[in-house]
Amino acid sequence: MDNKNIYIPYLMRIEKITLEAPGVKTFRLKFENEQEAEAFSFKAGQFGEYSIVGVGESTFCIASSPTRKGYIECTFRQAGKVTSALSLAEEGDVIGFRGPYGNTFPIDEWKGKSLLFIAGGIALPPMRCVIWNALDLRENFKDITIVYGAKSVDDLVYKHELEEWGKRPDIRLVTTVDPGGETPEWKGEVGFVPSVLEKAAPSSQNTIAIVCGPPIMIKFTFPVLEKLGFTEENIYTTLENRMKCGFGKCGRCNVGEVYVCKDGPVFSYDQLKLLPAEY
Amino acid sequence: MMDLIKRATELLESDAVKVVIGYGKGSSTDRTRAIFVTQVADCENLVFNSQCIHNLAVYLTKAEIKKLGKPAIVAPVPVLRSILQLAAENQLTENDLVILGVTPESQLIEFESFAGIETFLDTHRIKIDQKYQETIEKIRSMPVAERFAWWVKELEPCFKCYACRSACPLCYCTRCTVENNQPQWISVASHPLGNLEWHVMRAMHLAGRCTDCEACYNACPMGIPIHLLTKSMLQDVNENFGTYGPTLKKDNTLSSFKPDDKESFIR
Amino acid sequence: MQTENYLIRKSSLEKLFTNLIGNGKTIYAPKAKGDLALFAKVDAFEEITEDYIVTANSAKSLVFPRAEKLFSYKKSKENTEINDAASDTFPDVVLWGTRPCDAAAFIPLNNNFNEDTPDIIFSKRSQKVLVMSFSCSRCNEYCFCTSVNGGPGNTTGSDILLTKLSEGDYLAEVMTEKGQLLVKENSDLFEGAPEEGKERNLAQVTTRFNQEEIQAKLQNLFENPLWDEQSRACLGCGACTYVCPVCSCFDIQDEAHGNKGTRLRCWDSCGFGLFTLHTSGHNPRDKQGGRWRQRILHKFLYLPNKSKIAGCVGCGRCGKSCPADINILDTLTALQGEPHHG
Amino acid sequence: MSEFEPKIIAFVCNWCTYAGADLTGTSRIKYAQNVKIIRFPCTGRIDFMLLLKSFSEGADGIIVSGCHPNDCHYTSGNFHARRRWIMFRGLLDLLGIDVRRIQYSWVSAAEGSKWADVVNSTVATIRELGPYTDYAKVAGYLEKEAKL
Repeated sequence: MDNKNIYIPYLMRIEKITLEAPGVKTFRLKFENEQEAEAFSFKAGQFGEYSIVGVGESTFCIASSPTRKGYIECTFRQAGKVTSALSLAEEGDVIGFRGPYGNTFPIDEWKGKSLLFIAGGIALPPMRCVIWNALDLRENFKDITIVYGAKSVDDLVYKHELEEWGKRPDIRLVTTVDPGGETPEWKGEVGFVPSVLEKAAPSSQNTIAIVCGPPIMIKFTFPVLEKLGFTEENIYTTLENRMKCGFGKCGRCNVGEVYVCKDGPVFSYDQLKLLPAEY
Repeated sequence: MMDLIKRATELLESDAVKVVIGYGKGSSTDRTRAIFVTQVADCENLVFNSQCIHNLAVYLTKAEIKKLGKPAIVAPVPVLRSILQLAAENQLTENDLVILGVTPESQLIEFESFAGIETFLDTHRIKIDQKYQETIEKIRSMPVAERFAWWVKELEPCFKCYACRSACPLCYCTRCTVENNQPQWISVASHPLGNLEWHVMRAMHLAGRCTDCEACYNACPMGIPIHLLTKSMLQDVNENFGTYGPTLKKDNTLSSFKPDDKESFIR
Repeated sequence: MQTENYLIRKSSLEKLFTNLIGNGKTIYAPKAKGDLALFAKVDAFEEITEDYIVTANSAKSLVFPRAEKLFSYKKSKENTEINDAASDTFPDVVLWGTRPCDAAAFIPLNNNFNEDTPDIIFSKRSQKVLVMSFSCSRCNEYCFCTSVNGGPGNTTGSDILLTKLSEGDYLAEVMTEKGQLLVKENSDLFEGAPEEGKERNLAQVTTRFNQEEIQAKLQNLFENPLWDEQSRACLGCGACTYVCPVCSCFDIQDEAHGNKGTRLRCWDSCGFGLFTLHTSGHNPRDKQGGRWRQRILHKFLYLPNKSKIAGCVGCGRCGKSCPADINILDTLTALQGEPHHG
Repeated sequence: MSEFEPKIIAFVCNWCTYAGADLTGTSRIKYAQNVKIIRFPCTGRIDFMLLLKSFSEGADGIIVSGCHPNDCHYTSGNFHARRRWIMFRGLLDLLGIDVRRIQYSWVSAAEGSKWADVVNSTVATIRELGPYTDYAKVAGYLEKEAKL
């Protein structure tokens, strides 16, 4: 390990591409090298550096569950140079991946509790990893509630999975779209995530809340959760600062003394409150 | 300079301006630095002497400085030139600025209008220093391969801190070409190619706009003679399109043309 | 290892230089350029200048180059072939004429690259660099090494430290095995230890602040008007960080030429507005004051909290090279006067 | 050793030179095959950085060509371009980037034979100058050694 160049990516072949929403794709990736596949493991919440050689690297989470072996998935929105190049990749192409990096959701500690997932827009992917992780170990948890919102019906990602989750009796799924984003067929809620959450009023009894979304959504969701009776240490979120290296060297993702890439990206709300307002 | 302090005091006291951008004492005896005086009591910190070489006009377009409110700016001739060029490029508004000009004789001369600066600068034309003219001449007389090698070597210490860009009053773009990566016009790396591309790009974007204040050269921590590039281009402007000086005519060299512009190399 | 002392004659330096070149070493040393001295590759002894307090650039690029290859690749539709730059041969370098501050900087640099996750390319480069420093007999108003646990004759980070004695010959202190090897290979040039000590031949560098006190004060100073005030004139360039011998933030960039190319590590600076800009447009450090705070806190709070060593060696380059004359000493001495919060 | 075949990139405007080059072909005028043509809406759109990029990607010579003055499809694009070229040429010359390797021309849609002539003479010039190794060396720097 010590003699390895930490910047060399694994080569991963794109096995499957799913178009999730306009500009949003999911890649299923398989290791080119079997030994690397064997040795690889990760936990819910971790992320990696995905790259196209000659273009560059981009940071996003691993969106598949660690309980699903043999592949990893990532979901990204085409936005900058690297994600634009990734968007052009086809099934069968080889891309680079470095990781896993960062800490994880303490899912083992949540045994016997209820879970409340709250996500907005393109922030469902980091949560999907935990959701599937929990669903694959369903018996370990009590109630599972998912509140997910996007700008419009079109922008909802993982539409098939949402449908599947919606049908399952052991999941309470609340989906919502921003006002104006609904279609005539839309059966879910219309409204912003925090207010929809407040209306849905899931119990905070023995429950962990996991929140992922744009900063503005998170900002308005925390007070709602507190109102619902969640204590700070039972609320988790992820920070998504700009990163380059993934292991605390390149110097840009820190929030005060904390490096999001190394000490994060998963933080409980009480940990977050101790950080300076620099994220 | 008592006049300056007196006038700055008046301006702040009467609330005519919120901040006076001027020069204050620097880190060492041979330096001055930009200071932003917002309190009457601090006006006495203003100084003016031969070490006041920073081009303060650079601050006029900075968002964080603009937030301080209406400024007065201490403006020796190079700063006046930059102000006029910025005005010609619609970056400044006359009423939003008080210009405390300083003549080469260190006399305070307040300008009511940009047109006033234009008239004043008519008698203070840009003149490329003889020694630089000679240096440029010397470089131009080298064989082409030698010239190239000379520049690659001169640009070698450049580590792309972009101090040249940051110190230039005319580099006010909020997002510079080097920061665009689709396409990546300029290599991010400060290797010979990246350096060459950067300095060509910088010089070209200043062609016909550069007022020869030398802020870029003064800012360069590695002492790279990048001002030779803009000076040489200034010579080219003068020779091809008539003597350059900032004007309100809005006829920047590269945003205007004459149907009978002369050249000798197009077939 | 116990420090060993030798004498090396002024007249022997050139011989040493020639021997090193003869042994295939690449020598980087201060070279005069106008009013400045720059660390650069030198091929002849005469190119080296002695007339400098600190060089304009630091010596960090020898272990952390401005742009360095992490790997190269060759790509086809079916295949991507990656060539690890860690298996390259790195040059055998003698860093001649670093100041003790520059040498000390290799410690926090190494911490950044090798704490937690070892960075093999950095290590391989470092192993091949021999640091032969020269003590300071002069200092200027920007110097403050003595405020950050350094000093004009400090040996930290150097393999060999030369101090010019009153007669013009040098005391050579050898601190490491690497240094010992150099002495062994050139044993005819090194004589028994001189009687004269180095102390009276060193510059007097005034202590400007107490680093521990600053560290304690910074603990609760995140929100403070001082950051905006001290950085108001900041132009947002990267000069301070690029001349800094400790600053080691970087960017990872790819360069492609056809189907071949390289992934590079390039210097980057916390002073740039784009440094922390998210793709969404959100920027956690959207003001220059916040970026200046990051620079100070990183050096004087985060690093000492983590590794006991400040991210500053007091070379004074940042202040000297700042185009807006923002001097880190002003901030630090102002902090010294700040009341202790919390 | 095989004879050096110059690699030449031509940046041409859509309305005049591109049509002119087309005419060269349809008129069956033979000319050197060393040129790769890149079509632009107007010479005014040809960024000077493209020229530098061509050299760094291995071009030995460059042709930039568009409508004659007063014939611009967009009225004044070529006038603006002309000023830019005057300035750019001066800068490159100062930097020692060999301006003989860049040929500017006005070739109208009717000047098929002039295009052949421009290409042939540029190829001849570049053939004489040889490959642009000076620039290639600078561009390929990292291939050899990362910069300190």
